[in-house]
Amino acid sequence: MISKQMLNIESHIKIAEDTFEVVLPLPDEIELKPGQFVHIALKGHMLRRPVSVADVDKEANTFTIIFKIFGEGTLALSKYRAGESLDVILPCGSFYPIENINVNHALIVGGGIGVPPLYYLGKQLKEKGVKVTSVLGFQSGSQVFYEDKFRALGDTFVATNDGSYGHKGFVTDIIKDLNKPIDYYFSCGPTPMLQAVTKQLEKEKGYISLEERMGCGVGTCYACVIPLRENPKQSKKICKDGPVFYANEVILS
Amino acid sequence: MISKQMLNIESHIKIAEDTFEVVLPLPDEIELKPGQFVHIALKGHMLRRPVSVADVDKEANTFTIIFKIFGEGTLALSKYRAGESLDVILPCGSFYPIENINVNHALIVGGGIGVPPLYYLGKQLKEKGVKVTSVLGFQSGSQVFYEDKFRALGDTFVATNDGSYGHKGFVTDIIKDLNKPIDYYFSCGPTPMLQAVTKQLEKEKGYISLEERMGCGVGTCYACVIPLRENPKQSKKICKDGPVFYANEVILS
Amino acid sequence: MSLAVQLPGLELKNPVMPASGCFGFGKEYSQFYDLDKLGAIIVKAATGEARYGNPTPRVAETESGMLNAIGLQNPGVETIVKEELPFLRPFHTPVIANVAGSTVEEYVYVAKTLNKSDDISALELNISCPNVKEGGVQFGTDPELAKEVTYKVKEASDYPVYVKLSPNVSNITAMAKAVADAGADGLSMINTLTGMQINLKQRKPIIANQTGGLSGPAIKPIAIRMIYEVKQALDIPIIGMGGIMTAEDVLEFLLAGANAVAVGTANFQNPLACPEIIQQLPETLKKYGFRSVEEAIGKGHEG
Amino acid sequence: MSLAVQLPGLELKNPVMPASGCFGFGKEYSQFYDLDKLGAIIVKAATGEARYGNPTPRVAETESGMLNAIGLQNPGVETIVKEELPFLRPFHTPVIANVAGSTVEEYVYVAKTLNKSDDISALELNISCPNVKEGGVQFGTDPELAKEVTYKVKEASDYPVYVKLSPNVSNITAMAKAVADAGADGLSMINTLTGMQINLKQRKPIIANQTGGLSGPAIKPIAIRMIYEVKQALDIPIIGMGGIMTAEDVLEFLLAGANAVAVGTANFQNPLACPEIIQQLPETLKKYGFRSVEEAIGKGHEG
Ligand SMILES: Cc1cc2nc3c(=O)[nH]c(=O)nc-3n(C[C@H](O)[C@H](O)[C@H](O)COP(=O)(O)OP(=O)(O)OC[C@H]3O[C@@H](n4cnc5c(N)ncnc54)[C@H](O)[C@@H]3O)c2cc1C
Ligand SMILES: Cc1cc2nc3c(=O)[nH]c(=O)nc-3n(C[C@H](O)[C@H](O)[C@H](O)COP(=O)(O)OP(=O)(O)OC[C@H]3O[C@@H](n4cnc5c(N)ncnc54)[C@H](O)[C@@H]3O)c2cc1C
Ligand SMILES: Cc1cc2nc3c(=O)[nH]c(=O)nc-3n(C[C@H](O)[C@H](O)[C@H](O)COP(=O)(O)O)c2cc1C
Ligand SMILES: Cc1cc2nc3c(=O)[nH]c(=O)nc-3n(C[C@H](O)[C@H](O)[C@H](O)COP(=O)(O)O)c2cc1C
Ligand code: FES
Ligand code: FES
Repeated sequence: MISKQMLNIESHIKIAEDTFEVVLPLPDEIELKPGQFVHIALKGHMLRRPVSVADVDKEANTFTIIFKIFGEGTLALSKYRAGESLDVILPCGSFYPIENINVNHALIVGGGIGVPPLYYLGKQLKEKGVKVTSVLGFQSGSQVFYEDKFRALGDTFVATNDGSYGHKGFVTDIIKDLNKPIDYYFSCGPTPMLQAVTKQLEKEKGYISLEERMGCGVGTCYACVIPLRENPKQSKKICKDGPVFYANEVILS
Repeated sequence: MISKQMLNIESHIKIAEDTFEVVLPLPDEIELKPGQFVHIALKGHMLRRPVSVADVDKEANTFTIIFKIFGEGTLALSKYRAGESLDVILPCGSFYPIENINVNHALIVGGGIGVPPLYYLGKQLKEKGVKVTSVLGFQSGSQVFYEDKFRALGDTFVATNDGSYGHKGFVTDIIKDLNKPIDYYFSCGPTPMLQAVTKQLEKEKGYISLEERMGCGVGTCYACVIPLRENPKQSKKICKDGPVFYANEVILS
Repeated sequence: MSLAVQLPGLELKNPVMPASGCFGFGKEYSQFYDLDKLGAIIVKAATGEARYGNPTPRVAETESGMLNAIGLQNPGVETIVKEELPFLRPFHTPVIANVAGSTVEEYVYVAKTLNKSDDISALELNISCPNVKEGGVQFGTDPELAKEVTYKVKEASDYPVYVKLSPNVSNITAMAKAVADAGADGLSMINTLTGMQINLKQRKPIIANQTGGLSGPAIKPIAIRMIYEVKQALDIPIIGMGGIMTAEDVLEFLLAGANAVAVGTANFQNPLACPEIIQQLPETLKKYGFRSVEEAIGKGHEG
Repeated sequence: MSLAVQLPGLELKNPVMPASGCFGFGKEYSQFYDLDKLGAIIVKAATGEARYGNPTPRVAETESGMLNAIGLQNPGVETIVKEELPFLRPFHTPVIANVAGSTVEEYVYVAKTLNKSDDISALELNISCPNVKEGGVQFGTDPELAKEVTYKVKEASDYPVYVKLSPNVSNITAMAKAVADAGADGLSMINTLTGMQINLKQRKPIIANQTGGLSGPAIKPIAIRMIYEVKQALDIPIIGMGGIMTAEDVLEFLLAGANAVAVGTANFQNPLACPEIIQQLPETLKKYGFRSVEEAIGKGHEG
């Protein structure tokens, strides 16, 4: 059940250039699934900021978010400290439907701040016995995070735009050379990356996770719609029907 | 010379109901005289808040302000803590011209948050060898502050509106029964009190200190004018020509 | 303390309702609290046919406000009547339908279709949406057109009609008079002010539609002024809105002359905004010396 | 990096100037910094005779903004020419005089009197002050009146005339066209939006004049939108203003189409606002890929 909660920050650390990992308590009776996001209020800001769930620790009863400073809101979020409380709506949106699909070898493709939700996804896939191959793209080496954690899930390849770490280039350059049979891909990242990936893998089954500027974050305001491939006059709401969509369901633009 | 300074709060304590005393460092080369005020910026507020100088400690190189929670801005100010820094314009406005007048026995009449500037005034008067009698009015006993400090300057009478402390009634009730010859009075407080006091003491020489909602606080915006008795079509600026005026110079309304 | 207010066609247990476009058709926020708590519910705009609305991005954040250019996206009045309104039936809270259109005929069609529904108690006639090329804003800035569309919709509907005015005018009283003359049962004010924000990196307006409607606390002083002016000139019930975040804001609107209020943008920041404001209201009224909501209405005009 | 901009009658070393009414006649802020740093200075409004202005309170604080109803208090144009403007003579910063009035004759008289002064470089024709019963706002909302007063003042003055537009209109482009047709050398936009705040304790408007002009960051999206629209329709220099607090705000106005900007309310919060913004400007321009101020003007229209 979706609700608004005040959560005391358990830890708040920098994990890469401009990139922070925040651990929050998981409220009772709240279940967070891979692909879902939380919607965070920030003092002095009218609108909340959506941030994906990057991990859940069922033992410790906590969950993790990872964000990068992009503008005023994420800058404000970077200044919170452990012990302070955060006003969060959760859980928001749809999730990767891994319980309903049959998958043996999953390809994970993440770009920048699209990487975090895929970590939680990968972890759950691995727990289900799925083979996981991850391809992660970042702008440069200083921004790479969670590489080791992904390696613990399976083969992991990192690309950076400027070549300062891993392969120089895009995730698609790596995917091109991957000669492995996969049965599903899961991708999250900037729209141009998603366009390239869905094109490249158009014969495969896949799920993608999208971003859009949001008002309510819960489905009331129609701010975050995306047109459907089947009928571009119809749309779905990224905050409620998404952020996870079947790859060819929507028109990326 | 007026300037804008960032000052680190040295202490911030509650001294009466909703009333706080804040000690700030006195910047080099700034002189603060009794009657002057400082203009304080508060995060999240467009306009600054004017607060009088309540005391100056030349040894410690600090000055004191005293304020009462009235609305959002003073509420915000009450939440600052020692060590935090405050954005202050100072010194602002005119001062009690005690260096240019000949005074033997001064009557000080303060009401509520009009009391603070009169303490610094009284202290300087006493240093100059002037006899000081103080009449202080408050809403109720829980709001009384600095009584002892005023007693150290001379005879001091306290009135409260609700009679919960000192004389029940108004400062004018006390002044009525004061059978002492004074040569100047100095008053600061809510406008109705100033009207009553200036009327009651209209045969005496006196100075009063006024309040008005301010924009700039430095004399550019014409927000804070008060009409002159001599010619009500003319006005002076409370922030720059005031807040201290010769009692009969202005029209109180 | 009585929070009840009576308006044409509306018996409100309290004066607070979500504003059109900021509450969908009620489903989502019903997950957060019992909609019975609300004084009323104004649902999202209905047009004759389904509309896709504007391209995204559709919202942006501003200082103490936001811009939106949704573009009246909605599934069309037929679908709303059939599939959306019935959800609100079990609640003991009157529903106000928001009527939009590009032509007088479309407005009339929407009103007529809504007339068939028993799930609503009143219409809010939206002649003030700034976000669609042909979305009614011309009706909201020209008194003659406003009069005409109000008259025709009144004729077509058995429900009381609250006309929602645009603040993007020089003379709000003239607009209010025009629609009152045409038979409006009440006014709803204000809609958003047209604004823009430019993305410095992309060097173009953030909102794909270029301009969007400014809402939130930034516009509250404009809303208060307009309601005050209209109240001074006219005797007609007003549902006030524009930047309400707290119970004190509600009281300010009541003093200005609003008989009830709607809360828009605040819902996005705090999904519990409406019930929290309603809960605070008795205490706030008491603090400022009022014994009921009715007592506060228009009291800012006597000082 | 070049911050210089050229406008009719104005060679500005940088595009940032204090806005009229928010800087007096320069004396006070000259205690805080060297006025030579400013691109120009727009001084307080001048009317034919001295005016007392409105009763107090004249200002109130709002969310991300403020209301003011000063009511054009000023010592009259003769005194301004004789006693105020000479103070600014030693500075190497062009001065723009703000011309106000209740009648066309008064505007013309003020313009003629200012014509005798050598201490100014341009006029800003204020047809948009919302705070005086007969203070020019009718000139600012009626294109025909705006045209007439602009034409007459142009005739009376040898200085370039920037007409300051009111945002309290439905169609800002029509107003801009009207004054451009009448010979305006440039536009200055926007003045304040009419607003109100009610004191809950006193149950009456805080501002003694009841309504006041809303300024500050709250109105920035409206200013940006209006400048963008006018720039799209007309080729005339624009001095942009409304809520500027930072160098990024300045860039947003330049992208929208302003050739220079004025900073008003920000001076009250930070007396060093103008010089600090000017100092930040080169870095900000660079950050967003511009090599000069001129290069950024109107660039928000190409995306
Ligand atoms: C479902 C979803 C999940 C996300 N998960 C993450 C995550 O795990 N880690 C992370 O770093 N970022 C994530 N983002 C992006 C993140 O929401 C934006 O970076 C953030 O909103 C930017 O806010 P700002 O105030 O820093 O930027 P500003 O540009 O100052 O923000 C202005 C406005 O634009 C909105 N906005 C700007 N960029 C975006 C964007 N890309 N997506 C949505 N709204 C935007 C803001 O929310 C705000 O309303 C996610 C976005 C969505 C929609
Ligand atoms: C020269 C001068 C000296 C002052 N000295 C003191 C002092 O030593 N101690 C003290 O407690 N108070 C003093 N005041 C009053 C103090 O400035 C106000 O109580 C304070 O501004 C209220 O702000 P707020 O945000 O709490 O109230 P709000 O009502 O929320 O403020 C809204 C706006 O109104 C203005 N405002 C409200 N009341 C007043 C007022 N009485 N005078 C001026 N502006 C007001 C605020 O500055 C703000 O701009 C002084 C005022 C002046 C003019
Ligand atoms: C995202 C959004 C969508 C809106 N959609 C509508 C609408 O469909 N019909 C309408 O009459 N008003 C619409 N409005 C205007 C609001 O109902 C309200 O008049 C305005 O936002 C001012 O109130 P606020 O400041 O509390 O948001 C919308 C506002 C927002 C923010
Ligand atoms: C206190 C105050 C006084 C003003 N006086 C004038 C004036 O005399 N003439 C004028 O043209 N504009 C006047 N204005 C309007 C400003 O010049 C400016 O157009 C407006 O405030 C928007 O800019 P800002 O948001 O940066 O303040 C005044 C504004 C304020 C806040
Ligand atoms: S953000 Fe409101 S519907 Fe998605
Ligand atoms: S507050 Fe601006 S002149 Fe006094």
